[in-house]
Amino acid sequence: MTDALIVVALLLVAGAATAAVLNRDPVRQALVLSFLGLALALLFTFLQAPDVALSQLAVGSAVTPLMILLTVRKVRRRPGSDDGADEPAGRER
Amino acid sequence: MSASDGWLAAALVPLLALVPVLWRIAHGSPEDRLIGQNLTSLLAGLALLLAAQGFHRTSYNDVALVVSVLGPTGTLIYARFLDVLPDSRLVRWTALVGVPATVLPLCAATGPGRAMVKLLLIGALLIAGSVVTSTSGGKGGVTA
Amino acid sequence: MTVLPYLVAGWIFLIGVYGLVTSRDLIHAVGCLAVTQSSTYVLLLAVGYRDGGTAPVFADAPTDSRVVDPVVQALALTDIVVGATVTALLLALVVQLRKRHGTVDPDALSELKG
Amino acid sequence: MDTARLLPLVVAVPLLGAAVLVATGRRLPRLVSDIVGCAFAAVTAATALLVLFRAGRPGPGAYPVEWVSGWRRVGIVLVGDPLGAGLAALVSLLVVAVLVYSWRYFEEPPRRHTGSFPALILVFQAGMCGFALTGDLFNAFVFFELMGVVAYALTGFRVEEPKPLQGALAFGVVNSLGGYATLLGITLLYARTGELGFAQIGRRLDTEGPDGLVLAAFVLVTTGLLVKAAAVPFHFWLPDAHAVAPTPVCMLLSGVMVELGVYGVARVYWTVFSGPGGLSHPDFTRALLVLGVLTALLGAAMCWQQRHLKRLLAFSTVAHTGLFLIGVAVLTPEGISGTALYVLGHAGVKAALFACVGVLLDRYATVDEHELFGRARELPEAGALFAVGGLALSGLPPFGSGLGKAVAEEAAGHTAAWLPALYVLVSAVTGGAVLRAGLRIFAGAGRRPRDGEEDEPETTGEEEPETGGRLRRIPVPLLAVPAALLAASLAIGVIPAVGSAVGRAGALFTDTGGYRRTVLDGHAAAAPAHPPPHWQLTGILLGLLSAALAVTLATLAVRRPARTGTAALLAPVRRLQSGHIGDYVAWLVAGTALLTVLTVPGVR
Amino acid sequence: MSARARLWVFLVGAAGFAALFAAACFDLPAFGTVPHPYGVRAVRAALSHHTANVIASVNFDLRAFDTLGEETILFSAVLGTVVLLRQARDEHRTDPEPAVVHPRVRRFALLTLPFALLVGLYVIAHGQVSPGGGFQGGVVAATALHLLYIAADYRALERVRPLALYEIGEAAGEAAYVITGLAAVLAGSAFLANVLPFGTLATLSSGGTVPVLNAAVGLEVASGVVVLLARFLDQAVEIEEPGEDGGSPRGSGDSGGNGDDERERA
Repeated sequence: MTDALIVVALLLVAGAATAAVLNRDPVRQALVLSFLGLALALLFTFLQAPDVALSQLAVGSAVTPLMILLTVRKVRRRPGSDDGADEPAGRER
Repeated sequence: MSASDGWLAAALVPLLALVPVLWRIAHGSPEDRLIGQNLTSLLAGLALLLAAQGFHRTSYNDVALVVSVLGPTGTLIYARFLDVLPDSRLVRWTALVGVPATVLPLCAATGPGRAMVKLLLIGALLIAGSVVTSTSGGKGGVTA
Repeated sequence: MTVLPYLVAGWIFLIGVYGLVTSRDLIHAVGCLAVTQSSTYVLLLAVGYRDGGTAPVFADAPTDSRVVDPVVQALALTDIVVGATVTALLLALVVQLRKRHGTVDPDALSELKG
Repeated sequence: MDTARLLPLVVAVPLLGAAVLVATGRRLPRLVSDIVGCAFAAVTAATALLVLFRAGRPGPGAYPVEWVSGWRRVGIVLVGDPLGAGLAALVSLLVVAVLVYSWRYFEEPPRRHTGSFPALILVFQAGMCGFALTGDLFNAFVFFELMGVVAYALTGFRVEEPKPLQGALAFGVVNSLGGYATLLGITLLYARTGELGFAQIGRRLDTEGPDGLVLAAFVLVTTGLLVKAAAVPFHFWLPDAHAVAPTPVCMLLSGVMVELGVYGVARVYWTVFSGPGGLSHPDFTRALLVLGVLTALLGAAMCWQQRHLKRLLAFSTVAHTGLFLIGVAVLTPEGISGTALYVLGHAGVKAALFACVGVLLDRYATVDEHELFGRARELPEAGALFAVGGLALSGLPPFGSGLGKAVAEEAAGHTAAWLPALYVLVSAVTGGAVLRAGLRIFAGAGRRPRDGEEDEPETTGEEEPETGGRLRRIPVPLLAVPAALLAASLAIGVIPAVGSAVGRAGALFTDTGGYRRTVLDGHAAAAPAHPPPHWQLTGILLGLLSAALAVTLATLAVRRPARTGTAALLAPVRRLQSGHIGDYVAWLVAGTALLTVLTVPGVR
Repeated sequence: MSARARLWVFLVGAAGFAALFAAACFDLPAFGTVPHPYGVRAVRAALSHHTANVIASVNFDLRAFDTLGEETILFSAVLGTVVLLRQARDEHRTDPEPAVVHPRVRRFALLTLPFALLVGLYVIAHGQVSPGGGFQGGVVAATALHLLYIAADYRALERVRPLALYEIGEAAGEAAYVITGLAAVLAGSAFLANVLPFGTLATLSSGGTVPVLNAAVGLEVASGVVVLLARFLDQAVEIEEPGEDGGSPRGSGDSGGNGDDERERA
């Protein structure tokens, strides 16, 4: 039964990683990364590594996405541009 | 099937439920994605609690505890940045039904003691966090 | 099952690098680098796993239980810290880069050539 | 105190210094924090030298081995073999020189963070020393990343300018990616052997035959190290980062950090993979020789094409790294000793040249060869230092770089007879490029070069001075430091004791069995007898030849500044250096595949 | 290179990498089968030092030197970020606009804040006994502090966040780690050797120097992450580039640079 949990978690992680790469808008990516962080934490718990899971949870699902969001906010805050979250990055020149 | 396998099989349920959630986070509207993020931490918390029982390791509950604290925090931070805090009946009902349905049997299995207090605490946090973050507060806050 | 975790690690590495290569936004690229790094955690922990083993934390388990490898877990912890800090530093660079170049599109950066 | 006990202190002391500087940085005046930084660096250097002198005494005898935390075979081991300890000493001495050079160098430290520059340099020192001393694969990865993280921050230190940021970002992404590849390789090795120490892994690998896993582990581990060493095609980040980092940082990056990548490749191969269960010697030689030759040729060609002085020096570092890789590839004690001497001499020369360029930058706010034409006639001292540096770079006897080149090219000549010619050619071209720039800038020789057509990709050299305003008078340290560095490089070539010590270091370094026994069993490793490297007639003649070639090339270029056919020929190669992070990452992956192809016959 | 050429170079390389990695995977021992000698030795070593959490023992005892490097990476990354995200000469600060927060969110955040801090401290304190430790707890505690940003706004967070103190805390954590190691040398042992009494297995005081180093790391990580996020928040919320519109510039009273110190005094 542990194996089933591990396999599902592995596939979730692989899927989340792929989605994180294919979501080219950083804000969307931040949310997927946060999902990836949680999925990894689950996988690590099933692999009997709660210490690593805690670490991944704290870093991957909170701090890293938060830093990305803050960077996006800084980068998109320009004179004359609105704060739209879905604005494609290439538009700002 | 042994008792521990039963708990682990139960943990599969929230785990599999994460698959459509991932789809929503990757493809949905901003509101959808926020709801997805909210659901993720809730379901992950439940899966962790069930797995801890399945592995007979109460110390794994610390992971669920941290999820229950950081999950809503994360959702609120995203709400602040995306400027949406959507109302979601799905999250509310998952929390109000799923958490007791998980935590109460776990409590029964653990028996009274420190571990049970911790379980109840995690359950309460998961419910409170999900309810607060899934009830429309209008905007998550204006631009800071 | 015998090789699936290893192959997943390889997939994550490659898909992350693919994202880096095709990225049109440096913030996205830094995110992809974080994805790439998660492959190393997966591989480390997969290598240290033992069927039927439990975490080598003996507060609530007998000291003679069958345990998984603690060393890889310690390595993965270190690795996670490294990943987070590198991400922070690179994002800081992106913030300043945006100020000075006015863009976060790698295609539009052209100061250093030849 | 036991010498071995001192080994961890080489890492711990600078870290303590950095912590002190950060904790007090808001309160201390600039001068005090500079002094504190120098003091900690100097104490570290003294410790490293003490270890080196105790470990490097001639005659048979074990070198110091320390299990940190006191856990024999369970913890992390630090090994003070003469080569590792020597590199730690080189790093520390160069850091002291850099801190003296940057004494009151930057215009103003970031607000309220007075100590941050020396603190970062101290951490950098700790990372490099740790990397040189460690005998544990994962620990090496940690220090690899530590070096990297500090180096990215230092490269982007001048945030008011666009170029450093772009260079630092490319540096950061490519190096981190290389680091992750290394970690994957380490994990594979751990899965096979269940060990992390070099010696332990090596011993257990040798109990089984080589297979795909060992090959993959070798390729992945080496990828990260070669990225650090800037071997083709992993080299793209280096010119972009070295050209834009603050001058004192360039001195460290080009002087020692890149060479540590080469050291890492050599160390890992000799201790882990050189046995029957690893990668066979011909396979390793083939792979590294191909990469080394490519690196040397490309570096030299690109170096000649540059007009941005720091970029020119950066490409010359690429070229020399190629030569170092060849020296490692031939897999003989002589190759290692020669390369070690070459690295020592090169570090002093390259750092001195960067220091001279720093003077130009702060005085004229540009490091562009064409714009500076004839303007620095008023700085004869700097001009003399620059010229001497150029000659030393080309391998002129009796400089340390000349001795290293002579010994390494002789060792390489035993593997392939045409390799010495490559050494001569590459030294002559890189030295010639430096001399050409020196002739134009400091002597105003020849005709004023015209800017080429705009269709060529080119990085020009307009930069902001790093001292705030332009310097009117050159402060003493800015010239004293390069002079001292060149003198040190000369001393390496002249003092015979250095040569014999390095010879012994090379012999011990290549004694795989001796290393494993010393680390794991505590047996003294007797240094196998080898004649110490010394000046030989062929070496002197070849050194003179490459210096003469360098002068000729420089004179010709100055006389006839018109672009020749080489520029057009090299245009496609130059375009590869596109500054695009995606390109660099793609090349990194392709390089891994190339390395696989080069080593794949290793699986039987 | 054109995007297409780049993709081709990558694809060729990736094919090689994939072949290499797959070959390695099939030569690896099957998932979950083989114990590693080092892992076995580590478990034995940890128990001999009465440390219940073997991972903590590996991190803070057997391979404490790795963790020193790891903490230094964090330390220097924070230092580097502080340096990189400093206020450039041509930038100025503006007051962030106050945020309007729904009362329910505010109540929840304010109630969770002390609790989350407590969880962070709990995770740090139990590092050598149960899963967790200085790093994990430190990050949780630091993140928890930012609930204040959610509950109110950035200015409220700034008021309870004397940044200079956190910077000193970070350096003090790093220094404490090194000094603990040096103390062992002075006691005649190896650097970072575990020289304190080991205590009873699975109690808070067990493990000798493990809890000490754990606490040092906790201090460093918590302070470091706060400083790190503060720099990003500053950039995202307060620092304005020339020509950027935003709130009104700060009054001349504290416009003379970075406002941290002024705020500390207030």
